[in-house]
Amino acid sequence: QSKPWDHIGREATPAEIKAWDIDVRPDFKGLPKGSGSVALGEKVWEAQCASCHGSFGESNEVFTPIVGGTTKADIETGRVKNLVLGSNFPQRTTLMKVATVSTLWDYINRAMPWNAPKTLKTDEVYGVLAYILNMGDIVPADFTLSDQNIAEVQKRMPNRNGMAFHEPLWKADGKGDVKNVACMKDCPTEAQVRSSLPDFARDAHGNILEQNRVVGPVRGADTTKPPVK
Amino acid sequence: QSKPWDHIGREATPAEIKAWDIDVRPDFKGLPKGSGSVALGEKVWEAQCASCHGSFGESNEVFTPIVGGTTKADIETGRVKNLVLGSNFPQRTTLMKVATVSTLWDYINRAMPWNAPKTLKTDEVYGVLAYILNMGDIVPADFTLSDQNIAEVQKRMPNRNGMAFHEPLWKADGKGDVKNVACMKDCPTEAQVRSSLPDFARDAHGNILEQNRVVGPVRGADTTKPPVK
Amino acid sequence: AIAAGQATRARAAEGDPAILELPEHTRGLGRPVAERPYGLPSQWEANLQRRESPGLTRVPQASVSFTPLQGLFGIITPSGLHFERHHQGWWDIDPSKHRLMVHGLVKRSRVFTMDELMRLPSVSRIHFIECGANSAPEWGNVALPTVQYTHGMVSCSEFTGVLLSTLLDMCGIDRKTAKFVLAEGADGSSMTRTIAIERALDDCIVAWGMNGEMLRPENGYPLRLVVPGVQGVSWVKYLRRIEVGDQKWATKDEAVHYIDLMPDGTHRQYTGIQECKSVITTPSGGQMLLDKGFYNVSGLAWSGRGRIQRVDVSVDGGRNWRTARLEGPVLDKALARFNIDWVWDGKPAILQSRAIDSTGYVQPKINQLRAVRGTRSIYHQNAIQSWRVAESGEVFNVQVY
Amino acid sequence: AIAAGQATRARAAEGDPAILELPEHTRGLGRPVAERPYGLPSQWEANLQRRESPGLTRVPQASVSFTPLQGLFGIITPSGLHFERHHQGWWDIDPSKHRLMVHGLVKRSRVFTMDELMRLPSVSRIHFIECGANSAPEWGNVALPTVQYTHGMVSCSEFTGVLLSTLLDMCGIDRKTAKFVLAEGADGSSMTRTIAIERALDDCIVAWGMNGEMLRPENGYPLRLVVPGVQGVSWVKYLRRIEVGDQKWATKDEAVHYIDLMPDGTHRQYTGIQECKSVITTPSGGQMLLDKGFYNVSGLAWSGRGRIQRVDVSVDGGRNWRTARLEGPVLDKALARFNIDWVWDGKPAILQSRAIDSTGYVQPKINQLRAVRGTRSIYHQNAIQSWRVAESGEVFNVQVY
Ligand code: HEC
Ligand code: HEC
Ligand SMILES: [Ca+2]
Ligand SMILES: [Ca+2]
Ligand SMILES: [Ca+2]
Ligand SMILES: [Ca+2]
Ligand SMILES: [Ca+2]
Ligand SMILES: [Ca+2]
Ligand SMILES: [Co+2]
Ligand SMILES: [Co+2]
Repeated sequence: QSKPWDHIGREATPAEIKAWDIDVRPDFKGLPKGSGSVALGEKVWEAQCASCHGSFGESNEVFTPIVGGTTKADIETGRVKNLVLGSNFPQRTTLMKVATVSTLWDYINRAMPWNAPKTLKTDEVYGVLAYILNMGDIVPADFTLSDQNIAEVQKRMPNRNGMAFHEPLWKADGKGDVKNVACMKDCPTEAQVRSSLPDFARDAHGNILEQNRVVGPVRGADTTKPPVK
Repeated sequence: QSKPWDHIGREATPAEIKAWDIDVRPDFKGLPKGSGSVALGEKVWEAQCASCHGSFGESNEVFTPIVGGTTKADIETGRVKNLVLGSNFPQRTTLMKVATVSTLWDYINRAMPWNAPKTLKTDEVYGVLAYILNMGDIVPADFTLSDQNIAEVQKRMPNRNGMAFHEPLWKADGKGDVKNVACMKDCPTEAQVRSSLPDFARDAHGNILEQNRVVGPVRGADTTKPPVK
Repeated sequence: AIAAGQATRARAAEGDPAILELPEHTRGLGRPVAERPYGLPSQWEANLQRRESPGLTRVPQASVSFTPLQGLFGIITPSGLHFERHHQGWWDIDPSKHRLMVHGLVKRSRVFTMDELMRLPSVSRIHFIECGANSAPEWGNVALPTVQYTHGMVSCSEFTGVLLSTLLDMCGIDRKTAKFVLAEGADGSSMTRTIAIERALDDCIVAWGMNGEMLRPENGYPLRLVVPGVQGVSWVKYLRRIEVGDQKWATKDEAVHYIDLMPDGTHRQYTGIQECKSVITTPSGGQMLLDKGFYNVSGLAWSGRGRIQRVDVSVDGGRNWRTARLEGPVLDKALARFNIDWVWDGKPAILQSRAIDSTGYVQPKINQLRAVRGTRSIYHQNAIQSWRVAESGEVFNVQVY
Repeated sequence: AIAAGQATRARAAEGDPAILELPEHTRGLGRPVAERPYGLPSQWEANLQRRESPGLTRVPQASVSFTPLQGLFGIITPSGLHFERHHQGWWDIDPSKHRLMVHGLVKRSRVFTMDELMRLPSVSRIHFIECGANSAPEWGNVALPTVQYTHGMVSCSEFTGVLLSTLLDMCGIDRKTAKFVLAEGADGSSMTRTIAIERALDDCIVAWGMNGEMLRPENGYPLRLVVPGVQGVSWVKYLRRIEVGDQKWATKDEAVHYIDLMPDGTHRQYTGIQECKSVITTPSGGQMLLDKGFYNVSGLAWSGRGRIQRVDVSVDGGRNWRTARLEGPVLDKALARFNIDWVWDGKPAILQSRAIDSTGYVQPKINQLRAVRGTRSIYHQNAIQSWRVAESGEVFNVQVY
């Protein structure tokens, strides 16, 4: 049924949709034609990415490292072993987590370099992504990534089988997976402290005295001093 | 029944209550002992009040005049005639409106002089009020107002019988005195403009264009120009 | 020049430059978090300010500034735009030195620091506050260009504090003799107002919180009385004292002002209740509709006697009415936001809104108000507001009945 | 010196100098109205700021600032203290150049200016927004000193805008094929998030208003998506585009972040709902009780699945519970304020709150959460929070179960 406000706004032109509709989906809908080699990618990376992410995508400076923590075995199984409980690997790098190569293409194209997003040419995005994938041993050094072969690359993503969909946490009317009961009296609890703030953290956020109101039922504790015993 | 928070706060000391409990009621509860002559009042007035209210309490500068508009006849009846519909008197002065002399004592003592409230001595308050009352011909020029005779003066207040108490507008659960009905169709109305903004008022509040958002369903009208016909 | 013109046309056909040419913010790095530890509105919103009405008052410390209702949404008034009414200027009081005294006809008097008050059981409630003189200049004729000045002495906030009844109970009021309380402020005017004991024991709040934070200095920091449904002057700011008594006080602001002059020359004294009222805020006086077609007509309704039950809107000067949508929550003695569809055909129109509250009271027309109260009473003007939309799209303040 | 000491004592017995010696503001003239056309908090409130958590993030344009919940009241978050989360910095966008495009699996695509959007039928609703990573640092152990840092990525505001369903209906979505929408921002990060079509057609709002005024720049001025109940990252700021599609997008912030690592090494993807949660804000970590005796224990509760039905409070580490008072209004997917009486006997105590929502879900203990999800999932940590009150009166962040 038509509404009295239906006339408001106007149709988008094809050029307008093209200018903004930049997203790329896991099925590669939205992916523009093009290609870029690892070699091209290395140049782009060194010039425009390495300052923040490090020469091997390993830098911690601005963000968790992009590369690292994946193995050839992971590429086989599509599950990153370092994510399993008990692993000693210290970081969760991007390549360890990401299941879909489209995500990286889309994100680099959309948001990187961080201080000049949307300035890369399409082929540069292919190239720099090829370089990242090469650093993760997902593609060889002489690889050229393109819209034609990206679906093949997807089959080598180390964590491609690592995602689970748990519908109850996606739907508003789902049921929670963790259950408590509303016990009111003599409830089961040790009622003892299992974890408390480490000493060094006491003033790691500044003096809490200065983060509370100067009147009221409480004051901020002076965390420049140890707690009163 | 006692409450767990009853211990909070403490009793006020007599000196504290004395320091703050300055209100004076119509029955003169709260009125401190003291007195002041019209002559004293004139001195206080000229030194501390006239600059704002004018030498005869007639100034419009900072506020409606305090004195004026009352007659000897009003003092007899206790009703100010200039308040009745049809009167030509241009202002509603304080003395025309106020029914209770306590109100003036309390307010002058509490709030005047405006830029130095609570600095008058008790006798100065009596005096300056005597002077105001004298300007309104309520007390003679040789009068000395005091806690002893103020009740007598009350009997001469020109508008002492001028107040009505309409309980429905005082109680939250009262019934309104003005009634409309929720007619929905073909309702009785002339549907014509009975009053509209005078031309001079169009930009008396500045340019309305600059008082509205720069986007939205509307803009402010440019009131530096006449309306588009 | 011709070539350039053609290029522009071609580009326009292709689409909107605001889309085709990615703006700087889509291609750059923005500003850091906590650059503003306490945030402010956009630079583009600077037109929406509280403003004085020139000529209304003579000195700015005993004056009013009005809330720009023409640009606001929903029911919560941004605290930075809350209207101001001071009688002797505003202060930013050191809260550690502020005290509240409760005394009079009580078993034991009480002095509280802010520390002590804020330990007490508290409530948080959304209420409107309206100055008794809101819309006052138009008891007679149209005088003001926009809704900021006709209705901008109303605001609505979430208040937090201790119920006045809790304090009075703590002090042990004498239920037999206690009939009224006096509330007094700590500023120069030491504003004093009488409140009936039933009101005081009902829903009054001794409040320190407003919209999640402490009261703003202009609104009485650190403590103000909230008297739901009653005119703003009773919401004493910088509250320092509550005295329990057995008579009304007839203070200056209840014996010389905030008294309503009737045609017979008497003044109605103690007329605190803000009766049911509403106003369309978009579109409203001084605004220009940009075009014909659909509009969402939006406004506010409130009642000092309870909840808003219904708001009707007319676009033909009150001949025919349709019921507007009310946005939730619709609360006791709080602003309610209403919205209604309207298609403007480009012809002159007269917009009105009419609110009905939970007592069944219907907001009156200005002529109905005048028939009972005349035109000189100054306070409590709650008439239906009319806005005339001209063919030009400009909206004018008018009276129509 | 002895005489002076005696005088002081005598005066102290007489009463409090803050009462006996009238302060300057009781004896002087204050400041004029509209001195601040847009008002600010009192100078005495400067301690309550939004603050970063040092070490949490590495660059301030891709970071978080936290709301000082320890000092707030009621349910409305002051917009100046609304938490911030930016991925590529914030901007103050010229609203006259901002556009929203809706396209994809629709009969007709649509481009809207702000002028056009703001003409559409609008709603105003109060909702909470919580970052999916709120309380994240404590999946493992206690790490943060105060509630500002443990829970300060939640806020609650009244939002005004057009329902997303209204826009989708206007465009004629293909009800057969349309399964998801993508929301995209106009900033450098051009944040993109997938939303299920049922969510999109339910209560999502394309909002321009927040707490009565326009959105603040830090919160997406002039347009943001409101996705009630869902983590904040989906509330795309600077909203420029809605695409209707038939598959999820697996964007960076739903394929690399905002995915919950489970003990078996899988990540749960698309876990948007913010489940029922609560926290006591007064007294809370890093605060000092001034004295023994009565306190009003106050806090906040919320649920992304509906209304808060009940909040219970324990002062003995979860052994015994009492039901708290809920302040009204208690709204769908909004913060609820609770209060409860407590008399502190001066002995160590452990305070906890436990919320129950309208679906009957009971907020879990941290060990119950861990039993299902381990300690590494980063997001959606909605455990019962424990505060230990020491004999000194100081309150400490602890985990107790
Ligand atoms: C000026 C610093 C800077 C530069 C230059 C830069 N990045 Fe980034 N990059 C960042 C930051 C900061 C983030 C995290 C953004 C966020 O929080 O959403 C990031 C995130 C990423 C991510 C996602 C990582 C993850 O796990 O979420 C990828 C992939 C990436 N950058 C690739 C690149 C590429 C490719 C280039 C060069 C073409 C580049 N970056 C240049 C700072 C930079
Ligand atoms: C610096 C200016 C100034 C001075 C000096 C001053 N006043 Fe006033 N007075 C005012 C203003 C302004 C008001 C209105 C205050 C308000 O809006 O509540 C007022 C109000 C009053 C009123 C109430 C009038 C009414 O109708 O409400 C009285 C009575 C009064 N003054 C008496 C005095 C006396 C007596 C003195 C000297 C002892 C004095 N004033 C000195 C400015 C002044
Ligand atoms: Ca697309
Ligand atoms: Ca330290
Ligand atoms: Ca008294
Ligand atoms: Ca003019
Ligand atoms: Ca008022
Ligand atoms: Ca978030
Ligand atoms: Co007044
Ligand atoms: Co994020």
